Amino acid sequence: MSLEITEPTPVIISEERQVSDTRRELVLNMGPQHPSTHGVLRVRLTLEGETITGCDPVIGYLHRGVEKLGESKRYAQFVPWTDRTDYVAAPSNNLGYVLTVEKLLGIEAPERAQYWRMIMAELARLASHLVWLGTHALDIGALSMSLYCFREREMILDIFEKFCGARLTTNMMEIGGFSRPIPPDLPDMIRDFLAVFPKRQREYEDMLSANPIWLARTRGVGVIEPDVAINYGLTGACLRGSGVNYDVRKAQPYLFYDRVDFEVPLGTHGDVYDRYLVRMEEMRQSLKIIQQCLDQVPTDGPLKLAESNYVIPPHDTVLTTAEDMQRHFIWVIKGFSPPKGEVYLAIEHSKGELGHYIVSDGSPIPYRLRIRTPDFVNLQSLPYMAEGAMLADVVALIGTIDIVLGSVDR
Amino acid sequence: MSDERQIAAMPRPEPWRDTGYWGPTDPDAHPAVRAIREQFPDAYIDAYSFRDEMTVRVERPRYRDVIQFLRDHPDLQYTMLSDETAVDMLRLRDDPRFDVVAQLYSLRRRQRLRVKTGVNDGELVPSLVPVFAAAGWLEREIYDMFGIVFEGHPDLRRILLPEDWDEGHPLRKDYPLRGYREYVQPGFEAPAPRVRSRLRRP
Amino acid sequence: MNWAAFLSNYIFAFIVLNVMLGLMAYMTYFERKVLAAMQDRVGPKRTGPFGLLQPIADGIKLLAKEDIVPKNADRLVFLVAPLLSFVLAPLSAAVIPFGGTVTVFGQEVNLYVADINVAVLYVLALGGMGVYGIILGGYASANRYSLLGALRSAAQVISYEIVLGLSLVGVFILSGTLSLVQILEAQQQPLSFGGVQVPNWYILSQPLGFVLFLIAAVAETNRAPFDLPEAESELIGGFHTEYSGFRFSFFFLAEYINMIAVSLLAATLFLGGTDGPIADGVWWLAAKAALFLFFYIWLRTTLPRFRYDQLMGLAWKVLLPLALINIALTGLIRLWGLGLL
Amino acid sequence: MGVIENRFEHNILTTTVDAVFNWARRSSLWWLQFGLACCAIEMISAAMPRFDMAERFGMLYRASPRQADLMIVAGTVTKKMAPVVRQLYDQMADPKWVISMGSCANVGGPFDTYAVVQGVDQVIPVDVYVPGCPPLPEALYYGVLELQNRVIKYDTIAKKQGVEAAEADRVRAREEAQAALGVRR
Repeated sequence: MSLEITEPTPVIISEERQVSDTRRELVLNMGPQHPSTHGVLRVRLTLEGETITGCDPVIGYLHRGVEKLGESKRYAQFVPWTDRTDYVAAPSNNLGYVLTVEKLLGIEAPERAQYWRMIMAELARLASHLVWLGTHALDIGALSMSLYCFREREMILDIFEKFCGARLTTNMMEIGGFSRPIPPDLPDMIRDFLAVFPKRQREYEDMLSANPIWLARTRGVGVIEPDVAINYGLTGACLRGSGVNYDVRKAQPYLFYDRVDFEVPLGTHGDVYDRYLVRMEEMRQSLKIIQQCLDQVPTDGPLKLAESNYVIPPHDTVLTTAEDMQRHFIWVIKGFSPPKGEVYLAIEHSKGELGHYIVSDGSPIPYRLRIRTPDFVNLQSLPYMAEGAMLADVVALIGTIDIVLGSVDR
Repeated sequence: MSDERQIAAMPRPEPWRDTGYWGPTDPDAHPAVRAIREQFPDAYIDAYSFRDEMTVRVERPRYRDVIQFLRDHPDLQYTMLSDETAVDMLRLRDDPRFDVVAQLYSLRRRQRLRVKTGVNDGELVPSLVPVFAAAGWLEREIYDMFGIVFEGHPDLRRILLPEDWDEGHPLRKDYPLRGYREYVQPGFEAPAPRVRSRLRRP
Repeated sequence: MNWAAFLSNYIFAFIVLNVMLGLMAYMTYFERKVLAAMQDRVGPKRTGPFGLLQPIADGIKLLAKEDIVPKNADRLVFLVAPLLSFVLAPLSAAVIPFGGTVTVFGQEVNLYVADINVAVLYVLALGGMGVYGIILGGYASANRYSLLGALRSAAQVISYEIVLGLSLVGVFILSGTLSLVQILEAQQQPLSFGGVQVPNWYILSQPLGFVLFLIAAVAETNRAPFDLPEAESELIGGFHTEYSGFRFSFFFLAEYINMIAVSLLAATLFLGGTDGPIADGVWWLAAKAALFLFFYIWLRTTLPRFRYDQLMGLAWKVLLPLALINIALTGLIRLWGLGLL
Repeated sequence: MGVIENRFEHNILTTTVDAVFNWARRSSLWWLQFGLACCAIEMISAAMPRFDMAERFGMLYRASPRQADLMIVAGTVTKKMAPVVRQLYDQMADPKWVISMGSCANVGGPFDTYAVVQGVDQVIPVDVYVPGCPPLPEALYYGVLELQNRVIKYDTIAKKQGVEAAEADRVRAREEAQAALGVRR
């Protein structure tokens, strides 16, 4: 490649291409508005009959410049934007960002807050997996599945709403812990949910797991071998479906994931069906984690780091003590200045490894804020999986990668 | 799900202080840094750690070779490219302007390593696509956002912004947050250019 | 010629046509309500009492929508294709017997429009014709999704037409006729096994044929899980992607009329039609057809969708051999029963 | 408008006809299955069992823009997506309505960046704006009910000038609003 080319020349593919005397290829443009592209993904497919010979995902239809925005906002101000990068599992995104900043600052939230963060992150994983299951099944044609999944998801959203007042973009976590108290009846709400959900999940599995049509549509489709999956940088269920044991919660525990007992489900064939099984099992493990957290969490204690200058002082002491009032003033007006340096922290998001990479130049604004979203990297394997598949398989593949376009495009 | 493939959770380190999953904090004691210094004495610049994360800086021409070496080394096995991105160092130093940063992860040893290389505007960085397929889109994104050209990338074109985007590369520090102009609806007259707002810096 | 008989037939055909049109409008309402109930929802509720005016509102709205013809479309074919579908769909109701012959004002009136001696063939032929509307509409839209939908539809109908026809051969062997009226009469003589009266419905003597017919009929009418020509998650709208307004509603309604016609056919062929335990009559036919319609909706809400090659494989590798086995078995048993074997 | 376009002038008959048609239009607003960002999830939630907005009001979702009456722009409209949104709007058959759902679609929301169109009304005409980030499904309910109140007043005859006139009307209204509010930024 020569240096003169700074702008790419647009690739023009003619609509129909004569491959040989008897064969012609058809270019089918799927999206950006298409029922099964989960938002605004566009896939340019080259078809021969119904068989796919070429697949080129075109993303960026939801590129909103979140990273650039992060480089213009103070550390604590940026949390609401993390909600909106991956909006189906907003608390997980909060958690990833907040933990990274805490690592940069060298602080750690109190024990009680850590447990509640785990509970909220696992609930977010459940909510995200429910959206995945619903849309994935809807793409393959199981119409009612999506409605059932969203029905159960409402219970999780109720818990979020009870806790922080928002259903979807929760903005629930803060640097140093939580700013809101835990409502007294929240544990009971979560316990109710834990009691109801396993039964409902068995119903889903009754509908799908042994359904011959579902098996025919998912088994042996989109096979990705373990070494190829690693080479593509896949994480989350896409990687574990191929049998590679990599879960950030086990490999590099953050919060208190080393204190709870859970298993990492692994697939064997690396096809759509195995990834489906892995995610279903992950939901069960999430319930297990939530149950243990609820048993272990201290019933009272601080929810936020009190002493640190990096954390906004609690509301009651701001109004009564001069020191906290001054700290509050400075925190609000100037923000805080972390040490110079750079950190990368990965957490296990519902879709895979969510990494935040922050470069700090010592000012209250991140010098560089990079969000490594799992689905951006995972989506890259779509052409590999789709090669030689049928047109109908593409929707199954898009579903199995479990993308959220806000997270892919940022 | 088979049980024999389960792994035990790694013990959790003290917060950001202990030698945790990033390996030893001393550059001389870190096996990867030692291996790079032995194998590539000319390419190695320096290594430093912050919050027990090890960062190695290497010369640009050997960037790919170092990473391939790290991947194939039987003791290191940094087999996964977690992330590749760039940082515009415009306000922090003069030369080189950009840092290209690769975050490597060893599935076997459960350790991370960050490899950095500097590049100026107009220089070529060896692409990581021959080593890691994951680098394909990540490098396209870097090209899109920073304008860094990768040598040996099979399909280097814009990925997030429209293919006919002509306003430059938005994640550069001299690019205003709001861009240079409003959206122009095709077929309508061009609107007035946006007020160039200076980035708010302290 | 008996003008009174002709007129009465004509009036009856008119009634059947209008009842069919009204039914299919309320079929959409029925489907939406059943779907809603199965999915824990409410369904149409705000338009009229219990949402009963919903189909009417939909119809009027579609009538008042803009009628778009795409620029690259084959204009004439594009305009005609939905009409073709729509006109052919209710015709198969003409041979469905809604009962025997009754006397009204001293005039004998047949409760069927026509008694054709090849009635079943006629219905199958209409099904084959109906797909032309889909193929032409998909081809004329100049849209790749439509084209793919049309191609899928053509392949699907050809495959399942064969299964559909062959699954009925057992019935023909048992009844010895192709006329629906005579098939219905054949089912009205109960069999008695040692004093126990059993209705001679062909579902009892032809269970395999019935299952094959059911599957093939669902595929023939392009309903889930065989709704590949309009697979929403893959092809947006399939063949009707480019159709708007009333032309779209023609396709929409043709699909529902086909469903009703196939349900009536299934009820007549296999469930004894108007035959029932207490009082014979058209209500039995309606109840049995409603059962089939419910079954259609049930399938739609439960099952995932087949892939194209699996659909073809199912027809040619599974259903067709089964149908042939069924014919052979029925034939042998019939010969044995006649003492020829 | 199809069959009855440009056929009638104002009189008692056409007013009654309009009333019937508008009742039908209001009662069966089929919406385009089309989501952009976060708000799309809430829009889907609104159609799901707890809220069941769609079916209750007789709103079916259609995947093809040709058969849709209502477009709910749910989410951030980026500069890359804006031409597509416009194209989808143009593909819809008259009469058609637009609900702009959420702050991003209304004014750009929190994303005042280089890549985002600051309000979908720069691209297509909007009938009802639903505020919120994202709006609750109940808020979308309210927006749909407001839209129904507008649809019932829809005048077939007044709209007969066609698409160009509607477009000019939209531009004029927008300029007036801008003049009243002052320049953005």
